[in-house]
Amino acid sequence: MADYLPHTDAEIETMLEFLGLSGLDELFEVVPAALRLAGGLDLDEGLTEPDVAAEFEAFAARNRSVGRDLVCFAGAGAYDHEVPAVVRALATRSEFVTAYTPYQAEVAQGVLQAIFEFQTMVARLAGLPVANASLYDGASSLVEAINLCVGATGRQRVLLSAGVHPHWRAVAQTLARGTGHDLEVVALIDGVTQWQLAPRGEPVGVVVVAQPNWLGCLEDLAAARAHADTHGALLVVAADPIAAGVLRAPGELGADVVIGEGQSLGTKLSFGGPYLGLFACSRDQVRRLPGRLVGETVDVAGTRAYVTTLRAREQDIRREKATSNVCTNQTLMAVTAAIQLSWLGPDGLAEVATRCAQGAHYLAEQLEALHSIVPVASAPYLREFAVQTPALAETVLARLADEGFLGGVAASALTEGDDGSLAPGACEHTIVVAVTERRTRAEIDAFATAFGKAAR
Amino acid sequence: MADYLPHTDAEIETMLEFLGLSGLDELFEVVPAALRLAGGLDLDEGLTEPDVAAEFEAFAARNRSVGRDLVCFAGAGAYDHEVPAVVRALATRSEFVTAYTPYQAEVAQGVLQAIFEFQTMVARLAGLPVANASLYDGASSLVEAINLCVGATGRQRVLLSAGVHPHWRAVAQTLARGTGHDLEVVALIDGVTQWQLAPRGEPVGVVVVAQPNWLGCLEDLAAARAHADTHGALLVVAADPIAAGVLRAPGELGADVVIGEGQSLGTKLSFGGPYLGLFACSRDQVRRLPGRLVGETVDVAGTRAYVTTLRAREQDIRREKATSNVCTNQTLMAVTAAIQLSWLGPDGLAEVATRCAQGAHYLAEQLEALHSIVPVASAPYLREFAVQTPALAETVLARLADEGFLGGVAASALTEGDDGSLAPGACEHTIVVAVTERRTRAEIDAFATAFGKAAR
Amino acid sequence: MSAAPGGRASSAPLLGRDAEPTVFELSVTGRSAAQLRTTGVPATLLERLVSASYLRREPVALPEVSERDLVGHFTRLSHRQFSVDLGMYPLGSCTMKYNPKAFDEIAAMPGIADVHPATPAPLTQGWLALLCEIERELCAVTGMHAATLQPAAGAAGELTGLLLMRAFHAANGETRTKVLIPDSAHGTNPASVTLGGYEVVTIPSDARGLVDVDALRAALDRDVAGIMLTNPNTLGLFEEEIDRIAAAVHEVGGLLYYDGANLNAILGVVRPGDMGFDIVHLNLHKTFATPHGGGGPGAGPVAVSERLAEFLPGPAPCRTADNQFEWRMPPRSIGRVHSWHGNALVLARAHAYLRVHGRDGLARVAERAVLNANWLRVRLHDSYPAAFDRPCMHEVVLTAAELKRTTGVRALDVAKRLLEEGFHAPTVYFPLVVDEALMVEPTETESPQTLAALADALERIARGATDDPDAAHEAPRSTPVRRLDEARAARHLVATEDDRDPVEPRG
Amino acid sequence: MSAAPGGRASSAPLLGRDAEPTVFELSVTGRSAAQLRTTGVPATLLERLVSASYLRREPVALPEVSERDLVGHFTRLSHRQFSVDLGMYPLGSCTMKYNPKAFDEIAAMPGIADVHPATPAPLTQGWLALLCEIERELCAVTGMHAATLQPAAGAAGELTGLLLMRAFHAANGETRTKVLIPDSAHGTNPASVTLGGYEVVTIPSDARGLVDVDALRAALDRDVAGIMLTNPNTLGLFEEEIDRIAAAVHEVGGLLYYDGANLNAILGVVRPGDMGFDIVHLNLHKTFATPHGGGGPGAGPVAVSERLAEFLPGPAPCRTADNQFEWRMPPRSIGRVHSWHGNALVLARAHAYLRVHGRDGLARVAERAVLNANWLRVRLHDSYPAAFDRPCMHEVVLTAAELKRTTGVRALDVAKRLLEEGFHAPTVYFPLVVDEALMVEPTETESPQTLAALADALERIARGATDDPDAAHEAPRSTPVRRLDEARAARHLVATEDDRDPVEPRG
Ligand SMILES: Cc1ncc(COP(=O)(O)O)c(C=O)c1O
Ligand SMILES: Cc1ncc(COP(=O)(O)O)c(C=O)c1O
Repeated sequence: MADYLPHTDAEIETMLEFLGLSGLDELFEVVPAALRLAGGLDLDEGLTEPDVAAEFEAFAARNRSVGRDLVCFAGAGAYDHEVPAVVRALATRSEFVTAYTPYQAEVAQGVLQAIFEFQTMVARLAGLPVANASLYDGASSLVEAINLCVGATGRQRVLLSAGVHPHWRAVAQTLARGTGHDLEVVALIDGVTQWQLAPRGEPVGVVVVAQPNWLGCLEDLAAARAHADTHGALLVVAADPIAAGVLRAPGELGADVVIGEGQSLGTKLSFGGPYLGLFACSRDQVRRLPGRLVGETVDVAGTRAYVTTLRAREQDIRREKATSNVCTNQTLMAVTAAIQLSWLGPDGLAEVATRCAQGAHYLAEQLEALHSIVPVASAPYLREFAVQTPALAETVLARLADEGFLGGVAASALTEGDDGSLAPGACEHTIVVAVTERRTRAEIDAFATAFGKAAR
Repeated sequence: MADYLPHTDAEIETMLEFLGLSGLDELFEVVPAALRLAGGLDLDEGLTEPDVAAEFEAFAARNRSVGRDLVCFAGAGAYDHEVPAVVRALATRSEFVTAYTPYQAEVAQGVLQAIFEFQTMVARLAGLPVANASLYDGASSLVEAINLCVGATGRQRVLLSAGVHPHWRAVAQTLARGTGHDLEVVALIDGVTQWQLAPRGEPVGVVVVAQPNWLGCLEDLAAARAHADTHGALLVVAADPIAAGVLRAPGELGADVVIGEGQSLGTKLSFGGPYLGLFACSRDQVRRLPGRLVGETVDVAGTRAYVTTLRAREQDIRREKATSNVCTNQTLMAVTAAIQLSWLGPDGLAEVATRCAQGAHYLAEQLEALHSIVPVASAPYLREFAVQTPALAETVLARLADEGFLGGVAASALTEGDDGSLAPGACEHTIVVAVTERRTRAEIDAFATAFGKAAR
Repeated sequence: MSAAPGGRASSAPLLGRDAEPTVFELSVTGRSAAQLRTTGVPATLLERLVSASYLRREPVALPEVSERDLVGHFTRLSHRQFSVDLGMYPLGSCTMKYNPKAFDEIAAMPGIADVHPATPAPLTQGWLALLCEIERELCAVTGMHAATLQPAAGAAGELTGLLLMRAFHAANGETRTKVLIPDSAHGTNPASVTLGGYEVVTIPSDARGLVDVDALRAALDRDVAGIMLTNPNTLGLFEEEIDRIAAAVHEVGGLLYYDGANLNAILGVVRPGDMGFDIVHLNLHKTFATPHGGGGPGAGPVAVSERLAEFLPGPAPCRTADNQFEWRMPPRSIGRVHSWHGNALVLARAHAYLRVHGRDGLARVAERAVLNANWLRVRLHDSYPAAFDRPCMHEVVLTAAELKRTTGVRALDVAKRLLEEGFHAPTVYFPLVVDEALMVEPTETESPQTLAALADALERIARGATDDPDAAHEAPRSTPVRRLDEARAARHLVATEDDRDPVEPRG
Repeated sequence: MSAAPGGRASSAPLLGRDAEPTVFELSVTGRSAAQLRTTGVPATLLERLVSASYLRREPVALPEVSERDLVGHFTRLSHRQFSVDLGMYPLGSCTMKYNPKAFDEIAAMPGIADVHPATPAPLTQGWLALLCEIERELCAVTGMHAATLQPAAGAAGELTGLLLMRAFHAANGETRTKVLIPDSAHGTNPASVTLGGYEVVTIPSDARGLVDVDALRAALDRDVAGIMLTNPNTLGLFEEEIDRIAAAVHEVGGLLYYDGANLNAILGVVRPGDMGFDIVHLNLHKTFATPHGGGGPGAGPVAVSERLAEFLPGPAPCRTADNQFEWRMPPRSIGRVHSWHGNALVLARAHAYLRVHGRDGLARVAERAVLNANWLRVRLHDSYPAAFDRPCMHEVVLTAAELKRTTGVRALDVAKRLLEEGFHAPTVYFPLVVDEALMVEPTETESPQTLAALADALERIARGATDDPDAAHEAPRSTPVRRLDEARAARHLVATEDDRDPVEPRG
């Protein structure tokens, strides 16, 4: 059977002859014999595509997936939003999928223009003038935002609201091992960041807050801005792009950098990746912007055209002095998001956010009526909220899964105990529940009933 | 929510103003008031796409599909062959899917060239020099073949082997109501057409035989040709395109017209449609060829190009004198077949046919060992064969379905009793079983066991 | 290594204007792409299973390509193909509207697409229920009583309808011989009439572009089996006297056949059944937005009034008393007209379309389609007058006769110039009764902005025809190939790779 | 009606050369495409759920388009984009091989793609098993002990590797400050070193294009945390003295980092682990044929030797004693480097690729890739000599220095001319150490015919450079846009629609 290698034996002969070689082995004569692999790789023999597909069916059968097996009430940074067939059909066009980074602009206007449109949409969502062509995921956007702000202020001290997604904080902490940035977490009380509790000390370069935060609570961005101002620090807002459809734009409220996770914009749950790091900033910071940036220009004939620009920031030119090491990013997800946002339009995006809020509040009311399930915070929320359950959160979720529900995300699965976001000891009993616009009233009703039973 | 209509209210106003109309109603003033629908159509209100998709999920849940629910041993003109992702990916490219008939050749070279390649492949499979751009299905190809031959010979009498698919014969019979052709069936004995038993009478214009026939048996094409010659008739062979990968080409054995059902070439089972009518003929008959034909030519600059040609045969030019009324055909399936056959290549096609034969014979052996299940014929076969079961065929198949097998097709589901293809009274106990290259040894073993139990 | 290179993309319009080699030219002996399941079935030699006398000695000369070259070739071919998804396709009579992507996924659901057509009815209740629903919907839209879903396209529907006509008359003990057709009719109508065993009688159009009712009356006698009409007719005009026509035909015992290719114009406004039609075919690939596939597949269901229902093809899906579904043969059925149950996946798409639109949505479709056509008619009045200057329905037939007279630029030239302007061409030289016809059907899914751009382009072409008629004669110049030598194609038939002239053409 | 027309396809290269309007220019107030589920959830006013002080007054200024225009726009954009599926992409260092379509379907299976990343491990045993398999396979291919699958791309892998290096030295109580990098290295390497908190020390290449081992030795001391190498290096040459290099670096307590972007050349022939490397990242979007998506997503897993395994990021998928799977944090983990578990669907595709090829298949991949590159090197010797005239591995760096000297035609011009010839351009001006570099990587999925056509085209360009150098300077002339004013893009930044100059450019 075939693989993907076109060469026939006869052709290989001819080519070897042309090279004056007597066998394929000789191509590797430069490799010291002692290093050459004797027995071949420790892998099985190859299979055919349909055999491999059958293996994947077997893997798939051992997962409980959303839609097929479970009704999804989980969020925590990954949401079950509507992705219409038209978005899939366009985003999977092979010209987008199998293209490389647009190095030859003359034959890459398709991707370049799509990115330009994506940048515009992200900038408008953020309320800031510039957005890049994407980063890996929300966490990497956070890391790059911190790096940008530290670079701009020359101060390595970072105040991170405990409302920022625990995984993102963890990634920032990991990468601070290299940069040496000093990350300090500011606690939440009743779901909202308490800037007055921020640790004192050295001057702070960066203040980071999430809107909404990982417990679903809406933060007071003005307060965050004010706190940043007391330090002369830059403000980074980790904003959810669906919520941004109805919330005041962080840029208008004073954010210098707005980041986010773009999975909600047309990308499947995908077991966590590939997702989409969003990144927007003020005009002042554009020369520190990480990643690729597409700009508009004209060609020699005066026709409008697009090209990657300000490349001097990038690693392939600036090398060790680059603002970031990111090269391959998540362009296909960015193109997808541009298509999804065009499909939604202004009213569609607002409608999605509104319906999420309606569903979440409708569920929350029912859960509150059960009394045993207590909200973690009283702050306003949109799509997501956290509750305390009598039983251990993990137990509750396991029981709900048996009833066909992915009932939320246990706080203990995201963060290890007392990280400042929850009351001490609350973590093991906290579930973060999300309701998207795809959840029907019947699903919510059934879930509330099941939750009531499972929570005991 | 949106539908697919772009007009905003404001735009409609502007357009009506431009037309000097005061309402959309006035567009229909030419329609006599008495005829105008008063209460609107007797349909429900519109739903959104995701709501409709949910309805389809419900329909789908009430079907037992091949792969998901049933292991397929059914054939009878519709086969569960491998269709690789690459064929689906190419054939569903929207340029092919959403194009019209290639009337403007300058912007339709994609479809035109794909059809040209399809024609070449069909002609080579048939062993004849010309093939058209497709007809609706196997049955329609049969009808058109008869019409062509009657036209060419001027004789309306048609001898149809009982081995031709019963549904195709039925369609030919229906359409003969209009043309007045006189169809006579020639019986099979032991699975093979008995030309010596053909009814005598008026000179015959057309002789039709299937290779293999619907019981899976291989026919003696030389005998069919000889019988046609005794009448000076033309010979039509309904050839299976997978079998054609290993069988001698009908054209080389004297067929004047070769037809077939092309579903096996990349099209899903699709509950019976859209499928693909194949049609090839000798050079002599090209001016009687039904349907579209693509030819090669050059443009004004001398560049090679393709165009529909010999259009004078077609209904849009010749109107009532056209050789056929077919306009819309099954181009997308023809393009699919061209891709699938290119994927297969000469050896791949032969390998598929060979593996089918290997699987079918492997199963047949096991069934024969059960003794209670008796082959209907002793003629050689490839992918498909017919057996007699003690229990009623329908009962056997219902039992097999409970075990997860689509166990074949009951002869009684295709033909009403004594149509000359089976021994009198055998029909209700006959099952036609097909084994494609996709069936594993484990599946066949399990099926044979289940069949043994179910057949009693 | 004399095969063509599979990785060279100079035929892709993105880069160049070369001809794309055929897949056979990309072929290299011994190369392959196919990968099959590992089954474990004993690999007995074929010659031991089937006598060698049946077997071919050489495999079929199919192309031998790598998967990579296969993908490159067909992807490049797709780039050489215009489609709705690329831009407007104002082809009159073809109703090339936008085909919603959602329905591609619906038609590919495993529980829908992977069902064997001979699966017993108890195991396919979903499909039977779906087909029954579609029949009901099509009857609601047409105002008819029952329908067959078997015909695979409009022409197949026509022929089915004519056989129903024949069966009906035969059941009444009559053999009628003639079917009337207006001169503007689509070519499939007369062709179908012939295959239905009838003689065609052509009825002229009158000065208004409508059926000449007097001529019709004159042609009517008891030999007339019926008349085939579309309404709006192929000139895009509503036959206002349809009730008089119906009465006259019915009076002589004839039946009225409705060619549903133009149904888009009247959805939810007026129903063929209410106009007096007895038999209606529908082109689901036009009105109900199932994509046309470069020439097919389509679906051409036929709906009939109560008195014809018993003759419909079968077996037909039916609901039983206990709300199950089964296949039944109508009592006096003409028989089967498709290998299986019709183009089922096309039917499924049409159902999805009908469900999304619903009662109000369908009426909106017709309104917008008619609005668009009339806007173009009025807007283009000075440069390309309508052949018949009266309100049109969903399409309008313009004429370039005057343009040709003054500049020598013909409808064909206009069509080719329009390609350069970024639009597909309208249907030209049809219907036959209009001189230098340009038949424009915008459909409801094109926006006012697109209509305006089309009108601008057409006007630019008209103006240019005076200044530089050669540009029009030479158009299109920006497409991958330019005007073709169609005569050569017919004269020197190269219909397969094996007919190819050994002399290599350029490119 | 001042919005751009969505149905005009003149920007599609099939027809014309216009600019495509942006989706914002297609926007018309009040138009929309979105359709959402009907849920029955009470439609409480948002202001009653959330205080108005949080809410925006105006919706976000997203485009308002019909589904039809949305499809037209992005379909046309796709026609303005080169891709592997259209033709050869001989971009050096990028390993643009054919991406098998089968894996698109595998990665879209509901049981694979529709799994929420926070689903508890007992409900995602399939995914955990799959990830463990992939880790095992990558270790087998690289000769390493354990791997993390979290890094989302090569650069993320590099940084992860450097943090591992740092953690390793820290665990030994050492703070080292420098990392060595050859001058030919990819730009991500030095950038990652900086972000890893190290100082970059550049090691020159010698006359053979290999690491100057003496210079290396001179740079080595106990401040050196390690060295980043690729082998074959970015010149496509195998570092023959890798064992000496490894010994020298290890001698001072440094670690060897392997940049796996060039792994394609040595699959199944030699493993980084056997060469002495301690840390290896792999670019699954290069070697393992996961498509590049116009710039991403990729995946950059990092495999390490046994002594580094305890530092790997986590949580990591692990097999338990009773053959179940769970997430575990490695004992001295540096922590998490991805929001979730890495680019899972990319990993899944790579696994499929590894399964199809298997042990022998992977070795064949390397052989064919190296064969193709050497064939081109020898074939092009006279027109574009290799920068270092010795057998290369999977790619070859040619130089147009002599061409430029004699004709004024530069590597950039050659690249642009090649677009006209139907090929993507090679990587140009990289690696930086080669003058007028043309870095050609054919990959194993291109056929000998395609190689020959590429060579013909390059030779044609070289010959043409003498006759008509202007043609080269003006190239490309057949693409939808021609050479761009890149300076203007940077000088006068228009990075969003809102930056747009009110003066309309042409087209
Ligand atoms: C008016 C009219 N009638 C009949 C037909 C025939 O339909 P089909 O092409 O589906 O056979 C067409 C379409 O081509 C048409 O436009
Ligand atoms: C040699 C080399 N190293 C590292 C990288 C960086 O990989 P990525 O783009 O996935 O971050 C690349 C690719 O761009 C490369 O070619």
